[in-house]
Amino acid sequence: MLGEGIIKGMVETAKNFFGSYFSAERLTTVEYPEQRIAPYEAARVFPFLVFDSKNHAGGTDWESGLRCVACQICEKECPPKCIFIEKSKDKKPDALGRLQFYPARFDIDISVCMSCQICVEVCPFEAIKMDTEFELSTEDRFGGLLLDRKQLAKSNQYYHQIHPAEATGVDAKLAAEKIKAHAKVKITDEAKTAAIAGAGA
Amino acid sequence: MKTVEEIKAMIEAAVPGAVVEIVPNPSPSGQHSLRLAPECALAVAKFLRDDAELRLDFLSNVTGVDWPDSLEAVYHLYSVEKKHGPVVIRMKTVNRTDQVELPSLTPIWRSAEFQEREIFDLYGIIFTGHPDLRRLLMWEGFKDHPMRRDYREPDDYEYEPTAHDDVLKRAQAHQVSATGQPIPGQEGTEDAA
Amino acid sequence: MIDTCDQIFVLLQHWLVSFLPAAWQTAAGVLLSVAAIVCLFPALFALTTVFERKGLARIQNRLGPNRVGPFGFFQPIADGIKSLTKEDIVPLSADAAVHFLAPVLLVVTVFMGFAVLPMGRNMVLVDLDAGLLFYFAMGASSELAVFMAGWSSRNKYSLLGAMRAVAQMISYEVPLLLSSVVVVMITGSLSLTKIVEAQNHYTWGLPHWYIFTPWGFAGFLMYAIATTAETNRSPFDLPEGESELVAGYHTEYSGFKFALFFLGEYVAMFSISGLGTTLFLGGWSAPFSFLTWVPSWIWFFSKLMLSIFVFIWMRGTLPRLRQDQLMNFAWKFVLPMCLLNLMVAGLWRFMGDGWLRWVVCSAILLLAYVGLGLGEMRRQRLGPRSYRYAE
Amino acid sequence: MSEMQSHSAILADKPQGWNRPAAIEPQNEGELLEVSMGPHHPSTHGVFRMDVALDGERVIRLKPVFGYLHRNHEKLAEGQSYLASMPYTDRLDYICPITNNWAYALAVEKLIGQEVPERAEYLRVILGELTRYQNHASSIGFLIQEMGASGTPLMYAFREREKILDLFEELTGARMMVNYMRFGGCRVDASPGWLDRTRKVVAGLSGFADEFDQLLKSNEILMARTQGVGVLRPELAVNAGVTGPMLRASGVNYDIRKVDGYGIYNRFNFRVPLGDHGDVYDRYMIRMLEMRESIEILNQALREIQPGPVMDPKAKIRGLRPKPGEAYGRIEAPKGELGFYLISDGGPNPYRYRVRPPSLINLTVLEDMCLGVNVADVVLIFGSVDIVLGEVDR
Repeated sequence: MLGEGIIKGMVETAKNFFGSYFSAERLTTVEYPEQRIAPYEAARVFPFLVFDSKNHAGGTDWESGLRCVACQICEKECPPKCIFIEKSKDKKPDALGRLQFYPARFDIDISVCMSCQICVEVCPFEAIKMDTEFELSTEDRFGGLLLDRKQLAKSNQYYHQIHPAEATGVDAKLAAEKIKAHAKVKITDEAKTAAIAGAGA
Repeated sequence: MKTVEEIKAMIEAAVPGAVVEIVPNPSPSGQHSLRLAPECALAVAKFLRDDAELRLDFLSNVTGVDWPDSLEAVYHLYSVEKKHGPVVIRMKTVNRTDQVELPSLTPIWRSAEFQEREIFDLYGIIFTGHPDLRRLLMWEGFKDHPMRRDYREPDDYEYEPTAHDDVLKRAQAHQVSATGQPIPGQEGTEDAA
Repeated sequence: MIDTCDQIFVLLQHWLVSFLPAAWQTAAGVLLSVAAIVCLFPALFALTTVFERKGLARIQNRLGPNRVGPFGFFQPIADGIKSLTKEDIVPLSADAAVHFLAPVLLVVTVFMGFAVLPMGRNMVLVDLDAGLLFYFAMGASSELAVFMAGWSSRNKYSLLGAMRAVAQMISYEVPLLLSSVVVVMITGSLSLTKIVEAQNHYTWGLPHWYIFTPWGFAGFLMYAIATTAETNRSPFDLPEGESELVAGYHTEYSGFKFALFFLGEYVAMFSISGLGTTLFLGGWSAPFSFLTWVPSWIWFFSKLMLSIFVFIWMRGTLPRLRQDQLMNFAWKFVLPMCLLNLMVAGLWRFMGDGWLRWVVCSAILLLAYVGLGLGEMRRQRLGPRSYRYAE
Repeated sequence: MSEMQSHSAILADKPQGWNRPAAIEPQNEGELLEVSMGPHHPSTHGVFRMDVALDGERVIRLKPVFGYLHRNHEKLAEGQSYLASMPYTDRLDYICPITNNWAYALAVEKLIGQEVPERAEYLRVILGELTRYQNHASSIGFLIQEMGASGTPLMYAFREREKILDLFEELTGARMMVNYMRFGGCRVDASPGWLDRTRKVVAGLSGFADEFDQLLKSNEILMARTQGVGVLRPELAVNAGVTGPMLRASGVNYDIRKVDGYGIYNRFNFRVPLGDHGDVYDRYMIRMLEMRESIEILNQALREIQPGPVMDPKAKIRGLRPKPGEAYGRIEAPKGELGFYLISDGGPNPYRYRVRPPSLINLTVLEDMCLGVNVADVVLIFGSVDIVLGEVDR
């Protein structure tokens, strides 16, 4: 009434005016290119393909280390259909030494991708994970935003870097699977050698 | 809250000549519905709204459904005053092509106004008695009804680099027919590699 | 030394002019002053835009422009280059001649007002006897420019904005004049130099500014309200209310013409604040007698910038009124208060010295303010409300 | 409640067409000024258009035009699995993605009869109320912005929203497109550290509400602009399906959190504020008061939350094939009743997927409220409806 509401408001804005010089609570701006906030561990931007370099002598040999076996579940589940996979004709040994298909072509169109993480959730092989890199603008709208499998492949170490807790859990799970698989392989190998031996005999 | 059987009995007692059929819903939600004959729907709706016991004064949701043999409009009713619901009523058209009229319930519940317009727009059900039946989401002059299951998307959507298979073929064909030029970067080279 | 500082611009002008033959000296002196004004105020405008943007930003807990130059202070240069190089679009159906003339007319009339403003001791371009009258005559003609802009654009939003602007500016012209008349009544002169001189006295070290009298304070408040409306500043920025009219009367202006509108608006703000300073805040006189050694023009410009700051502050806080409320406010509140203030000023004049006139005048004005305000709020059924809860 | 009963009694013998907007006669001679406000008008919250006919500055006719952001969300959902629609629901009302997730998850859970673990319910309530708080704060900010306050309240609201979005990001990985809920729980669990940070943010929220009140509540200009403007009668509000704060501002006591008690809302102690005038000021104040009630709920939920699983281990994420049937699930989203209606034919994709968008249906009465008012009030009334075009056009 009678202008005191206006004066109250003016006092409030004055408080904020001076407050913004003294209180970090009020002035929350982060001046982006110079200042950055570290991304949260849960942050997700676009997917990438994990490869295990540890298990291979090369270390940088992304192609043979890819965990992806081209099962195409993510392609089917992807809501905006931004993943395109072509299955290989031949098979290669995977990290566990089993013969698997591999993706002859694995494209993600990040101009279509909506960072929903569903591909990560549905992947049974822990092969696709979310990156935290977000500065991906290019001048080429068509080619530059269509990432092929070489651009998508990132090492497991990188995965550990950006999502440490999650990656550790994944590693433990894979290791457990590996032990199980090895046990199985051993059994089958033994059976095989026995069979071979049997055949030889 | 009354069961659908009770409501059916109430309707039949109150509205002479009303044809009501119970449509059971086998899902765990247990929201069974009442199918009304279009001729009596307006009278039944008025009864449902004004009846002292039911007082379904709030029409929450109107949905169009495209069944293989007919189109359907589903109405979810609640009562703001008695705080119960939902009562689901539905109406079916005779077929999907030429006899697609249903009575509009907008005179009873104003909230049907935009939703029935939307169904008219996307499904092509003609609501007779609607005060302002125009397309809602598509533009005027648009042909066809996009939510129908046999709707075929036009080929002239914006080109996306990951288009593949038949989508890519259609996009390429459209691009060539429209501009005489193939789509840049997708002339088939990458596919070959 | 103090005098030299105080009169530095006057001396500089005399010195420069003295190089010319005597017959040309008057004309050259005027030209020089005009040039000074025409350079100074756009420069001040540039500075103010930065201050406004930074101030508003701080009010809103942001940083504001800080990329161009140190602390973003070269921002207006970038803005200027941008508006100069932008395409000048004239709508096809617009009246091209009027469309072109409108911003020019606005800027010219706005600058004319500075002719009679005393910006320091002896620093006035033309010391007209009827300076105040001349000022208001010039100020009123800027309405024409605004209407020309809105009309010639052939845009519905522009037209609505222009109609609003004209209605608003004409309505507030009346309280603006009436609130200034009290000063003329007391001073007995229309000359702005004389008005300042009349305020340049001190009692116990405190100045005799008119704002420190009941009628002067009321007059100043009314004047401030009227100027805000007259310059189309928030909360009276309806003619360009961007939330409903896109940009009001200058919707169809781009490039440098738009910049001219922008310039005109700000320079009008300076000039009308300068007039308010002259009328109520003692013009170039110092706020305390022991500060009289500070050059007079510094005081004038500090007071000017202070009022600009208040403009910015209000803009950062207040939402805008509606057209009919704005008119109601002008005719049913500000105008009666102004008229009453005229009577109070007369009373003040004839009651002679003494404490009684202070009490009587303040009481009348305060009662009228509360009565009118409450009456208006009640008539429109406005007020705080209480709410019920359902469990 | 007395008001409600009386309105229902009136309703029965209303004349035909009582719920249609009343025609307004122009006062001036001559042509009407036809203005197309939008789709690129500064205050239409995106790409909304109103065909307005003005007599002077008085609105004689107003027809909303939709569809500029139409992407046929429902059709997309019918072409993909139940799970794949979840991230799309984020994009309906992109100011409050959490509640969209919740409504969809609730509908699917009803369809398949899925139970949700208690901790997940608590997390849903916490996130949902945070969403409500930030939605109301920014919608008030937008409203005052449309009144011409150079965005100051909006920036304050965004300052606060920032803190809430930071919490969302830390938990879900994204600030707005959270994609957080699943059928039978939530995607990830909240760490104790997250809950502590949330408690800290919630402790600061009421201070912000006080600041907002200080800035706006008693401002005379705001009162003059909003009181008595855009009045919506309760009987029309109910009949036109208006929900959310807008309905309660008209004095109708209908909050789905209370009525349905979905999730675990009946465990919390909170009140439903009601307005008596149904004008823009009431809508603004109801939002303010609901923000304070949200803080109450948040405090209770953050106190009571217990450790436990956030996902039903039996819940199926991929390859969900509900039995044939249908379900309508609804929640009290910040903007009103958000419902999802799903029909399953037993396949992996929904046969019919329908969103009941509160933003669109609340706009039904826009014309009724706007006829006869000044054009400046149109943007105000429109702002007080609080819509998001992503949800209106879907």
